[in-house]
Parts: sequence; structure tokens; C-alpha cells
Amino acid sequence: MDFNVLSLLIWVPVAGAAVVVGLPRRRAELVIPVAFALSVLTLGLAGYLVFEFEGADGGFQFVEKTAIWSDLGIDYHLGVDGISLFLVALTAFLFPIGILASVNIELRPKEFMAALLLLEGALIGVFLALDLVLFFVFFEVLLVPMYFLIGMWGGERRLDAALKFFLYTALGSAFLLVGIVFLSAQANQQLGSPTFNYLELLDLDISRTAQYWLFGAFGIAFAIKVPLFPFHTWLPDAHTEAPTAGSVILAGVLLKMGTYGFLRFNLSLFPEATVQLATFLAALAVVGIIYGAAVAIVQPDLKRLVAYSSVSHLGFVVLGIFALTSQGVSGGVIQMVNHGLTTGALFLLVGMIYERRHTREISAYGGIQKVMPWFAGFFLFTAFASAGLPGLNGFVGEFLILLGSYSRHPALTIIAAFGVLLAAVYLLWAYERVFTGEPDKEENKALTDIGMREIGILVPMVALIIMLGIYPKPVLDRIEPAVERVIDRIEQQTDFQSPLRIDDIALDDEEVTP
Amino acid sequence: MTDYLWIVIALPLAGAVFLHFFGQRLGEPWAGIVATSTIGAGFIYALVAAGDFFTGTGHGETIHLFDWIAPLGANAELLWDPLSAVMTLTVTGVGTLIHLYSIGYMHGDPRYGRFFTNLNFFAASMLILVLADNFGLLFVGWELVGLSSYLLISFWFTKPSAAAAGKKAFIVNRIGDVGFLIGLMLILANFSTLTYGTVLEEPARFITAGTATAITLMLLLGAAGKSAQIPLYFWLPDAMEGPTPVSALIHAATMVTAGVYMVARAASLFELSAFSMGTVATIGAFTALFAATIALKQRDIKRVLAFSTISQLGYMFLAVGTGAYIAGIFHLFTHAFFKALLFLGSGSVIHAMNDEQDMAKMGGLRTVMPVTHATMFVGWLAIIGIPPLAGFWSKDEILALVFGEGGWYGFLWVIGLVTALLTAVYMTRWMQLTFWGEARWDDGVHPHESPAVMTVPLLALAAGSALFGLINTPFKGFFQPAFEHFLEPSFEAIEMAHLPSGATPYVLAVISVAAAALGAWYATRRYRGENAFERAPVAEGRTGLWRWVDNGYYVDDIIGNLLVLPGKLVAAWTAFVFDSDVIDGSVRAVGGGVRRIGGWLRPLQTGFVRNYAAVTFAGVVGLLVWFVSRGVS
Amino acid sequence: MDVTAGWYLALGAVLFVIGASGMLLRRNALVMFMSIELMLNAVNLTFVAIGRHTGDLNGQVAVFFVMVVAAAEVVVGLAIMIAVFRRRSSASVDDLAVLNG
Amino acid sequence: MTEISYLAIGPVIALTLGVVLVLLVEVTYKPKVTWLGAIAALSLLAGFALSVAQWIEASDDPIIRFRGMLALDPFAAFGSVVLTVLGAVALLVAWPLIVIQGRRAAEFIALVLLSLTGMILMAGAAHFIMLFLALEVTSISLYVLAGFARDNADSNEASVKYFLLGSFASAVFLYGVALSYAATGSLSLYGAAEFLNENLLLDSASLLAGIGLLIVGLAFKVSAAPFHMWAPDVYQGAASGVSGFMTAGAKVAGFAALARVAVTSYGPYISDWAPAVAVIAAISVVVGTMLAIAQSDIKRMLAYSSIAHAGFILTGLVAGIDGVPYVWFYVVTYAFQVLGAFAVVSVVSGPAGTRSPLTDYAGLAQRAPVLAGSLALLMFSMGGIPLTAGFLSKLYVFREAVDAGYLWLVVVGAVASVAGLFFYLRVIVLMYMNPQSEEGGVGETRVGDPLRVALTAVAVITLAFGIVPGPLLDVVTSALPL
Repeated sequence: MDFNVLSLLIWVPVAGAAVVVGLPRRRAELVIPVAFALSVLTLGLAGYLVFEFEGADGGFQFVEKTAIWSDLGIDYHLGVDGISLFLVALTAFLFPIGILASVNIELRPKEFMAALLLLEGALIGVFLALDLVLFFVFFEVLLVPMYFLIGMWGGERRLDAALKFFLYTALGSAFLLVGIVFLSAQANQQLGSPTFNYLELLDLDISRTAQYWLFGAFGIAFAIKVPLFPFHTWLPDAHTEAPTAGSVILAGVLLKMGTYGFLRFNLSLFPEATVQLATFLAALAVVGIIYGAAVAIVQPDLKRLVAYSSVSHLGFVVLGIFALTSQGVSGGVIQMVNHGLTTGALFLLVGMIYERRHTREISAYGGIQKVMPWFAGFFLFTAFASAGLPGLNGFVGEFLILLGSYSRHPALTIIAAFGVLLAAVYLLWAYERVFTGEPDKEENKALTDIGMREIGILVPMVALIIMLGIYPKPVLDRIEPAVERVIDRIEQQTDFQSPLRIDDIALDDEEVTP
Repeated sequence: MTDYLWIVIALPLAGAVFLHFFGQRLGEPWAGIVATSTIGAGFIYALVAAGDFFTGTGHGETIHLFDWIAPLGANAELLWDPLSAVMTLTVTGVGTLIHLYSIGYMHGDPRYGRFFTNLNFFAASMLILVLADNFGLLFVGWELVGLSSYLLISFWFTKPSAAAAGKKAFIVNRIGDVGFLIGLMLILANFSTLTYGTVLEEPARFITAGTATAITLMLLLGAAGKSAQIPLYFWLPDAMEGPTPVSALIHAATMVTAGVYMVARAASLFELSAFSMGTVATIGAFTALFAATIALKQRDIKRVLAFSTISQLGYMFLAVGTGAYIAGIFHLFTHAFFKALLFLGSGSVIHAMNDEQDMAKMGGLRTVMPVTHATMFVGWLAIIGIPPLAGFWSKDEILALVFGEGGWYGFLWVIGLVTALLTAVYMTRWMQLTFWGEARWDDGVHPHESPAVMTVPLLALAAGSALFGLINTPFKGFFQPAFEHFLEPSFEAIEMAHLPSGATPYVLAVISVAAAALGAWYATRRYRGENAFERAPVAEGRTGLWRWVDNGYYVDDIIGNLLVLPGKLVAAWTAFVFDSDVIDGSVRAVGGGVRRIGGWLRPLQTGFVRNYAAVTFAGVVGLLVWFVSRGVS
Repeated sequence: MDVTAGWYLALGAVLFVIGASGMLLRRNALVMFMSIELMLNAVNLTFVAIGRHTGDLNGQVAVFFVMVVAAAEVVVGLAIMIAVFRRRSSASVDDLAVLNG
Repeated sequence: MTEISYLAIGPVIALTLGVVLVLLVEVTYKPKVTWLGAIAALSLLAGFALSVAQWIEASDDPIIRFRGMLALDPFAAFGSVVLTVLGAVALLVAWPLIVIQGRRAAEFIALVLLSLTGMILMAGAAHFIMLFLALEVTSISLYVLAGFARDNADSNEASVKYFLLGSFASAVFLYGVALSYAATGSLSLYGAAEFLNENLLLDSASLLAGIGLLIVGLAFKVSAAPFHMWAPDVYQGAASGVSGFMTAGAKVAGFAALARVAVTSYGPYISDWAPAVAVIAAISVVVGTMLAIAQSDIKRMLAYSSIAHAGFILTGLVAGIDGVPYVWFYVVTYAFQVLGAFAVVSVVSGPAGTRSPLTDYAGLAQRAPVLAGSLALLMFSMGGIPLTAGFLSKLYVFREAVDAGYLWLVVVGAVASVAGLFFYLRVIVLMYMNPQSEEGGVGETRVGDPLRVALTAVAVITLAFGIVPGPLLDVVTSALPL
């Protein structure tokens, strides 16, 4: 390590935001290129991180630690492991795309790009922070740019949506903050010195009851972020009203903070409570899977449909995490990335058609496959990826999750399996109504197919979707060790034994000679 | 040789990718030629690779390509054994002919290139399915063929009915796939891996009969979806919305047989549970009968064949459910030929009649389309089971083996026999209404024989339908059951059904041939003359029953009104009442409540100094009470 | 009977409460202000009593400061009220309720 | 005679001189108002310098001077440092108001300086009588400032209310002093502490009653519920240019006094008063937030939010001496934030105005980016969004309260702070996202240089201490009473 790549990942975009704001008013044409270049630079850093990452090591790497607010033992403490690695990569990947997707913003493009870059820095910070207060700071502060993104550049009902988004999530964070403070008070008593250091807090021994309360405090915050049924109603509004880039980031990365939080903090810090409550959360997740899908089926608004599909998909992630089996959790992690790609792509597509017709009503369309074959192709492809078609990324995650969860939550997992069916229902039905048949409306006949820029935006996502679907090995290999550590820890701390472990799977490639 | 087996998959896949980008630009006929040659090359390669099996010296082997989802033991590994060889050869062989035929059939279609893209993609997916070495990869092929079938059924997407049919096909298949998925969950939970090597070799090591029943029934659900068996058969008739070659390749010859293949492949699992076997056989038998009855009154030239396909698939399920795996696969093999032949023939007819599909407007085509008619004649004999054509050998072997099992299977044999009779009836009716009798063409329709590129495949398939039965006759010498010997290695560990001893097989053969002949004779007489196409097979009067048959027993309506509609209503209620009013409502209520409380408190701030002082004083008193009480105690 | 400090304290308390209640009940600004003066003097009485009781001078001294402050308050207070009632006839503070809620 | 320490009263002398000079110069020369400003600035500068000197001196050996009247300790020194700076910024904010006062400008400046003197003494008083005097000096000048706009009905009403209720509270406070005097036999804060440390009271009723009344008196000054009723009316009725100073100054001085009394004199009885303080804190937070949500005038909204913040600061006080540094941190940063917020108000609704409906702020972002930006920052900070001082303040006081075992209070505070976001965000919505931002919004937007300086200072403080609180924390952790 010759340079602090993690810090750069966080601060390059943040500094970038400052740069963008600092650009002279008359050189407005520079804004987008500069912002794009900076986000690409960040992506490059992320790429460096992925390639330098030591796959076999399940611990934290590239760790940076300097005491900042020392009086309370708050450190500037960063580190990356297999769980956060690809979330960081995903974030860095989605932002250049988001920027490219919003080149047509007329209202204050400068501020828009600055907000995006700030958001990127904060998001990456969330995934890298190893100090609870630092985590909370990033977790909370990114509400601000997101709030402005929705509130200033959103749709008709943007104000309510923005306010709802901010307050709802802030409410969760309030409990998270109390939990964090309480945890550090515990540390103060047990370790003699106050600390918010994740790694040190792991050594605390917390009474069972305290674990329940803390699990609850952290859990509410994350459950709202995920969002887990029944805390999901902020999501359709926010997703629907946000500008395209906003929705992409919101669905692609922001939601993952919740699942990531569950995995990083609840599972490791409160293993006892985790084991006890796993079934409950898995149940909520499954409700979310079916519920989100069912609601998505009848949505008249294309963007809302995709938003509710997120509820369903994130349910899979949570189910996998609380399966507490290495397959399930790894599936959950990789599914976070998958969902980021597929749903991100879906929002991009919806945004493209919205730019042309300025309506998201499904009923307003029909038969546009004839006038927009390329667009239709991309949409269908993404829809199938989202529906978990084998050979595409979505399948790998869902397959791991379902098969990994069954041995711990049989009944729930069987119900969850029907989510796969419903996904096909709402996506194909929507596709049928929007794309097939003869284009009857004049506006639809006049539509123009997507151009090179838009295809250029989509192709990288498609490429990744296929890559992750056919050859997920490099990703899985890096996720596994970190996940193993989490599970090991739970097993050490509690009497829980994971029903399915990689190591006792007989991977025999012997020939079948019947 | 087998090390490069992946080429068989890679060729059509590469073809698909290439055509996806250049197909449209390539245009006619080159796109078709490229597609055909890729799969044809695949066929040849497979033929060579299977060489050892022909000589009987070959043994199954696994080819590891790369890790896919290692934690589940689901890697990109191919299994090359006689069973997968047969399937590969069928898929590529019949596939090649149908590709060739399509070159002509799709002539003039604006999305000519796209069609061959999808066709090639389907071939690749199907090959993944049959060559997979673990249930994971099998499931990949399983779903991908579903996808390509979706794409091809709704190929003419501007036709709403076609789009709807494609969606229906995919979703119904997904229902089965959910079952399949649950089966895989059970497998992983019990075997900790999905590789055939562990799961299929003496599964008794890991699981009890009960677990086996659970697993196999779940897999069966998947198979029923893919192979259009009761209760998930009803997508297949609609699938006829697709171009005819698609119906021939996907919905007759290959994809729909995936279920049969899967059951045969997982034989060792099914063997563990007599109940599952019985279920498979029973479902098969009843589907065969049920579909056959519906076929009796269809007017659409292709829908007849669709129901006939369902019925024939029923035979195959009956076979594998009886333990007659090889017979089942054999019927799969022969059926691939004669059913593809019949479909392509009907395609040729539709082509000639300017896309007319109603048999009411056909008839008397024998004269104008001699080649087509000749080949159809062969196909007809083959399917109704007239010796020595292919259908006879395969179907009768099945019936004989079922009979041999006795007991409940005896009853299933009766059903099978009745179905054979009905098959003869509806297929004869089909021939009668299409090719024989007087012409009922619309004005301006001038039927003509199809071009060579279409008739050549017909002839080839006809030859296959005529001859390939001979490779598996129960006799000695030249007529030894070569097919059986070929497949045996794949089923060594399995205890198979046996032919009844002595002369019984021959007696049974005579009976079923008699049944077929009877049916054919009856149908030729009943469907001669005026308005034959409206006639019910047996005397009028009990029209009530026939209205039921006409409408396929109203299954679609029942499903539509009892499942889909309520489902949509529930979803709508959840979305627009529960979600928006109850859940979001409570959220909004909290927000609004907070504001309202503020509103309630405001009037307390009266603005009168006295009140302010009073509140302050109240606070004073409160504090004093607290402190003094602390102090006194 | 001899009058102990307790009596004075009690009297102080009573006066204080009377003043306070005057504050709560009366509407005339001047009267309210007078009741505040009453409260202050109740406190003075208490101070003196305690000082006398403990023989500590501080108590007595405090009273002078309180008186001075009270005087200052009177000055400012009356000034403010004049400023108000130049524009108003009545001296009732209930008229001063424009700011509320 | 070591009991005399001119350093201990240095800042007070400086400011008082300033007052006298301003008035004399005014009557003799009738100079341009700028000159008066210069004098005030000089005296504040001197006061600041002397306070710093106090700090340096006292941090080595804190002592009590003037026969137990004044403490010369880091606590007092820090208090006067903060207050002098606060006063300077406040004068900058109020400058437009001062200018339009014409010949009355001198009085205004004098009153501000005078109230500052009182506040500084409140922070340093070591004797109850001293404290009472300081309290009154502060309050009386604030009464007048509240009603300074004589011909404005709102101002009249405000000052009358403030005056009556304030005197009422002073009386209560004084009675508390008397009772505590009765129990401890000493009027010196430290004397009382000594007594309580040495003897165990058999019947602590009168003492505790005294403590209770003392708390009331000071809680009134910092406008903690239920002793807050006057605050909204007064802060609204006072001219926008000065309400900020009234809020901020009263908070700093009041909490300084409260903290010193609570932890020095009655430290031994923390188990008795801490619960009461906790309850007051909870009530303040809830009432302040709830009522702030219901406001449509930003001045009242800020007033109520200041009540809620008083509650948050009290949350830190329940931890006793451990909490004092964080009480300092919170009150100092908050004082500047609220000052800044009112500064923006004083521009939008005019320095002498008393009403400031939220609708004036619609689309402010287009019309006055600087104002909107600073107000947005302050709103986020008051709402407790990270990377602002507001967040860290809350974090610190919450942590102290949890350590002291007041988890319930922290939960209440945390939830309330979210509810609080509702109205802070509403201001931002109006300024930035208002649909009809182009037309709507009538507020004034010209920002004078003094104000620009003040706003910059406030913004810097809010952000700097929100990101690198270290320096300030080092100071406050040592700014403890003797």
C-alpha cells in the first residue's frame, strides 16, 4: 500500500463536488465532463481496490486509522472486506452511469452534479467506515444530497416524497444513534475507555436483554433503509419522484446500506439476539418478497412497479442474510450487487422512455417494441435479469439465497420461492402492455429509438449482468471468506450451528459411471 | 474428443450471438444458412463423439469447464453418457432439419434474422439442459429453453394473442419451475450438493423414501410444467401462436420432452419412491387420454397436433413412471420425428393456404400438394401406430411394459389403449379434413406445393418416422433392440420394467394395432362428406358433453376466473387499499398526528400574562412537591 | 408566647404566596407589579429572619441589595408601562395578547 | 490586599467603561453612529483580551476574589470570552437596526454592553447575592431591549410580558436563595458546598425546596419548559435585529450560572436535582418541538426550537460535573447558530420588524443564495445533521446522559430531534424547492457588510466545530468551575 486508496475513494468525489461548484458560471459546459471524469477516476480507484484485494483473506484490508474526535474514542477508521468490497465497486460503477444519464438536466446542473458526487463520497464512506460514529455520520449526512436530489429535481409530488424520505430514514437513524451511544457507554464500562471502534466493540460481552434492545435499535434503522415490510412506504414515493440518476442510486446503492448494516453490525455485534430473531426477520423478509411482488403486479405506474420490485428483491437479500448459512449470506451479498445492477438498469430504461413521453403510466404505452426495438431488447433483457433468469446475475444470488436458506427456514423459503414466479408475472405483464401489440397512439408511433449515448450507458451494465451470471466465481471467492468469518463468530458466540457449511459439502467431480 | 464437447453448445450459441448482431443485415437466406450450419455441425460433432457408445465401448464421463456456483456444487460441468448422447443427437438432428425448413418457411419475414437468432439460442439452451452434469446447470437450460420458447411464441409480437401466449407459456412454466426449485432446495439440504455424481449414485445413502417422495414430486411438478402434463398442460395449445417450425422444434420434438428426460435422468431418485413413480405414470396416462379427447374436436390444424403432442407426452410419462425408461426415451425419439414431421407438414399446408389454419377451409389438398401429402401419410401411420412404422414400436413397447407391471398399471394400460384408439380417430380426422375429401378453400386461395428447402426436411423426417422404429424391435439378429443396448449403460443401476413373458407382447401388439385400425376406419367413414369438420366423433345429441370438449373442458376459463382474476383482485386490494391506506396511512397518521398535537398545544399559549404566570407557577409547585417529598422521606 | 424565627418564615411564605397569587389573578399591570414587590419583600423578611436567627450579617445585608434592585426594577418597569399606556387607555395586560400561539 | 483582583473584573470594567463612554460621547459630541460602534468594538476587544488573560491566569490557579463574591476560574474566564465574542457578533448583526435608531443608537449599544456585563458576571458569580445582581443587570437591560422599538405594539407587549414574568421569576429565584441560605447558613456558593460536604442534613426539605426554586429561576432565564411561556412572545416581539442576541446571551449566561450552582453548591445532592432537571429537559424538548412544528412564523419557530434546545442542553447537565464541558460545547455552538438564524431573519423581515412569516422565504435560494445557504446550514445544524456542530453537541450530551443512566431521556431527545427536523426542513423546502419560488417570497434580501461578516463567522463556527471539534473540546473540558 503506497497510498490510502480508501480515503481517496471517499474524498475524491467529495473534493470533486467542491471543484464542480467552484467552476466559473460562464464555463457551464464544463460541469458534466468534469463531474464525469471525477466519477470515472473514483471508479478507477475502485477497480484498483478490487484487483489489489487479497481474496483469501476474510479480514479487513487497506485499514486506515487515525483518531479524530479522540475525547470520545471516535476514530477515522476505514477498512474493506469481502462484504463491503463489491458494494464499494458497485457504488463507484453506478455513479458515472448516473451522471451520463442526467446530461439533459436543465435546472442548476452544477448543483445537481455536486450533490451526486457528495452522495457518492458519503455512500462509499458508509461501506468503508469501521467506526460506528463515522458510519453514522456518513449514513446520516448522505440524506442531505439525496434530499436535495429528490426535492429539487424530482417529479410533481417531489416535496412530500423528499420530506417523507428524509424524516422516515432519520427516525430510524435516531434509534441507531441511541444504540451506538449506548454501546459506547457499555464499552466505557467494560474496556475502561470510551470507543466506537467496530473491531473493539466486537469484544464486548453484552447481556442477552441488552442485545435484544440494541438489535432492535440498529434493526429499525436498517429495516427502514432496506426497506423491510412494513417500513417500505417511503420507497415507492422516493423512487418514483426522484430524477433518474436519483432513483438509480437510491435503488442501486442506498437500500444496500440497510442490508449491509444488518450484516455488518447486527450479525456480528449481537449474535445472540441475531440467532433468536433470525426467523422473525426472515419472516418479515418473505412477507416483503410476496407483498412487494403482489403490489408491483397491479401498479399502473412503471416506475412504481420497479420500486415495489425492489421491496421484493431486497426481501431476498434479507432472507439470505438471516439464513445464517454461508450460502445464504454470500447469496445475500452478491444479490445486493445484482439488484444494484438490474434495478439500476431498469430505472435508467424507465427514465429514457420518460424523457421521451413524459409519462410513466403503463396504459399510455403499447406496441412500442415496433418503434423502439433496441430499447425493447434492453428492457426485456433487464426484466429477465431481474426475474432471476439463469445465466444472468439475478439468478446466482436468488439461487444461493433460496437453496442456502431452506435448511434453516424451510417453510419461509418455500413461500419465498414463489416470489420468483411473481417476478416473472409483473415484469412480463408490464412488458406485454408496454411493448407488444401494434402501436396505436400517435405519440407512441412518433417515438425514436435510444441513441448511442443511451446504449453506451446500458452496455456496461448488460456486460456486468452477463458476466456475474455466467462467471460469478471471482466475486464469490472474495465474498466467501468474509462471510465465513461472520458465521464462525456467531457459532463461537452462541450455541448456534449453521446447518450448511461450505467445508462439509462434498464437491466430488468424480465421473458418473453407472 | 469429448474434451471439446462444449463445442456442441458453443456452436449454436455463437451462431445466436453472431446473428443477434448481424442476422438482420445478413438477411435471407444467409442468416438461415448460418444458423442451420452451426447446429448441423453440432450434430456431426455429437455423432462422432458418441462413436464409442455405438460400439458399446463408451462410458459416461464428466467434462469440467469452469466453476459456476461452487458453493452449491453447481458448476459448468457436462455429462456425456448414452442418455445425453441420444438427447443431443435428437435435438441437433431434428433441429437441423427444422432449421433448414425454416429457411423457406420464414421467407419474407421482416425479422428473418432475429428468428434464427432465437432458434439457435434455443438449440444452445436445450443442449445445456441435456448435457448438464448437475441439477443447477440443468435448471439453467431448463429456464433458458423457457425463455427462448417465450421469445419464439411471441415472435410476432404485434399480434396481441401471440404476445399473451408467450407470456402464458413462460409463467406457467415458471409455476413448474418453482416446484423444481423447491426440489433443488430439498436436494441441497440432504445431499449438500447438486452434482449428479453425488445425488444420483445410490441416493439411498442420504435420504429416506419419504424425502425421496418429496423431492421427486417437486421435480415432477417442474416436469409437468415443461412437458405440458396435467395440471400444467394448458399453455401448450396457445403456444401454437408461434411460427410453425417453432411448434415443431420446441413444442413437439425437443423442449417439451425435457420433463421426460429429467425423470429418466433422475431415475435413481424416482425409483426410491413407488408413490412418485405411480404418480408419474398416472398423470401421464390421464393426460394422454384427456388431451386426446380434446383433440377430437379441434378445427385448427395446429391445435390438433398440439393436443396430440400433450397426449403423446403422456405416453412418455406413463413409460418412465412405469420404470420403462428406455421405452420412454425411445418414444421420445420416434415422436420427435413423426411429430416434427406432422407439424412441418401442417406448416407447409398453412403456407400453401396463405396462413389459413382452419381445417374447415381445407380438404382435398392431396392433389395439389403431393409431396406434403405423401409425407403426412407416413406421419399419420406412424403416430397411430401401424407397423412397421416408428410409432408402433415405441408406443407398443410402452403399452406392453405397462401391462406387464399389472395391478394399477393394468388400468393405466386400458387408458393407454383407449388413447391409442382416440389417437387414430383424431389423426385420421385430421388427414381426412386436410388432405382428402372435397376442397373447401376460400376464393383466391391457390394452394401449391412448397419449395424444396421445405419438402426435403419433410422427406427426411418421413424416412426417420418410417424406419427408426426398427432400431429397437424386440427381435433377435438384425432387428435386435440396438437402441436399448445403446442406452443400457445409463440405467445399469436402475431396476427396469420387463416385458411380459411368452406370447403376451404379441397379443398386446395385435390388440393395439386393431384398436388403431378400428379408429382409423371409423374416422374415415365419419368424416367424409358435407360439414364433416363440425361433426362430433360419435352420434350427435349429447351435445352438452361435446360443448365441453369443444372448449377444452373450459379449463382456461376456470383458471382465468378462479385463479388469475381473484389473484389480480387480491393484488389490487393489497396495493390500493392495504398498502396505501393502512400501512402508508398509518405512517402519514404519525406524521400528521405530530403536527396536530402541536396544533392542540398552541391555544395553551394564550398570550395572557396571567396564564403564563400560572403555568410557570404550576411548574414551581411541581418542582417543590418533588423536592420536598425527596427531602422529607 | 415568644415569637420564634419560624413565625417570621411562615409569614414570609404566606406573603410570598399572596404575591404570587396576585400575579396569577390580577389583570392590571401595576397591581401585578405590586404583587411582585410583595413577593420580593416576603423574601426580604425571610432573609432578615434567618439572618437574625443564625446571627449572620449576610442575611441583613442581602436585603439592601434586594431593595436596590427592586427600586431599579420599578424605574424600568414603570418606564416600560408608560411606553405602553401612552398608546392605550386601560392598564389591563389582557389587552396585550396580540402575540400568542 | 489579595482579595481585590482587577483581572477578575477586567472584562466587566472594560464593558462598563464602554457603556459610560458611549453615553457620554453621545451627549457631548452627537457623533456619527459609526464612532459609537467603534467605541463599543474597542471595549468588547478589551473585554475579550482581558477574558483571555483571565483564562491564562486562572487555568493555573483558579481562585475566588472579593471575599467570595467573584470566581476567577477557567469557567468564568471561558464564559466571558464567549460572551464578548457573542456580543461583538451580535452588534454586527444588529448594526442595521442600530443605524436606523438615529439618536437612540447610543442607548441601544449601551444596553447591549450592559446586559453583556451582567451575563459575564452571571458566569463568574461565586455568591448568591452577586448572582442575583448579575441576573437583574442582565434581565433589566434585556427588558428594555425587548421593547426598544417604543412605537411598535408588538415590542411593547413583548417587553411588558418579559418584564412582569421576569421579575416574577427573579422573586422566585430569590426566595430559593433565602431557603437555601436557611438550610446552609451561607449565601456563598462555595460556602454552601462546604457546609453540605461537612454536615449531613437531617431534614433537607427546606434546602431542596430552595434548590428547586433556584432551578426555576435559572430555567426561566434559559426558557426551559414549563418556564418558557414568555419566550416565544418576547423573541417575536423584540426587533428581529436583537432577538438573536437576547436568545443567545440569555442561554449562555443562564446555563453558566445554572451549571455552576448545580455542580458546585449542590453537587452532593445531584441524585435529588438531576431527575428533576431530566424531567424539565424532557418537557422542554417535547413542548418546544411540538409547538415549533405548528408555527407559521419563523421567529416563533426559532423561539420554540430554542426551548427544545434548552432541553437538549439540560440533558447534558444531568450528568453533573462530567456533563459541564459538553453543556458548554452545546450552548456555545448553539448560541452562535441561533444568532445567525435571527440575523438572516433580520434581513428578510427587516431589522426592526417583529413578524417574519415563513412565506417570505419562498424561493430565497434564487434571490439571496448567501442568506439561503447560511440559513440552510444552520437549520441542518440545529436539526443535528452530522458534520455540523449541532450533531456533535447532541452526540456528546446524549452520551453523557446515557453514562449517567438517563437512557429514557436520550430516547425522548433522539426521537424529538427527528420530529424537529420536520420544521427545519420545511424552511429549506421553502427556500430551495418551492414550486412557485419564482414569484412567491417578498422578503428583503440586501446583505450589508457587517452582517456578511457575522454570517460568515457563524457558518465557520458551525462547520468547523462540527468537523474538528477538538480545539473547542480541549478548551471546554478544562473550563470547569473551581
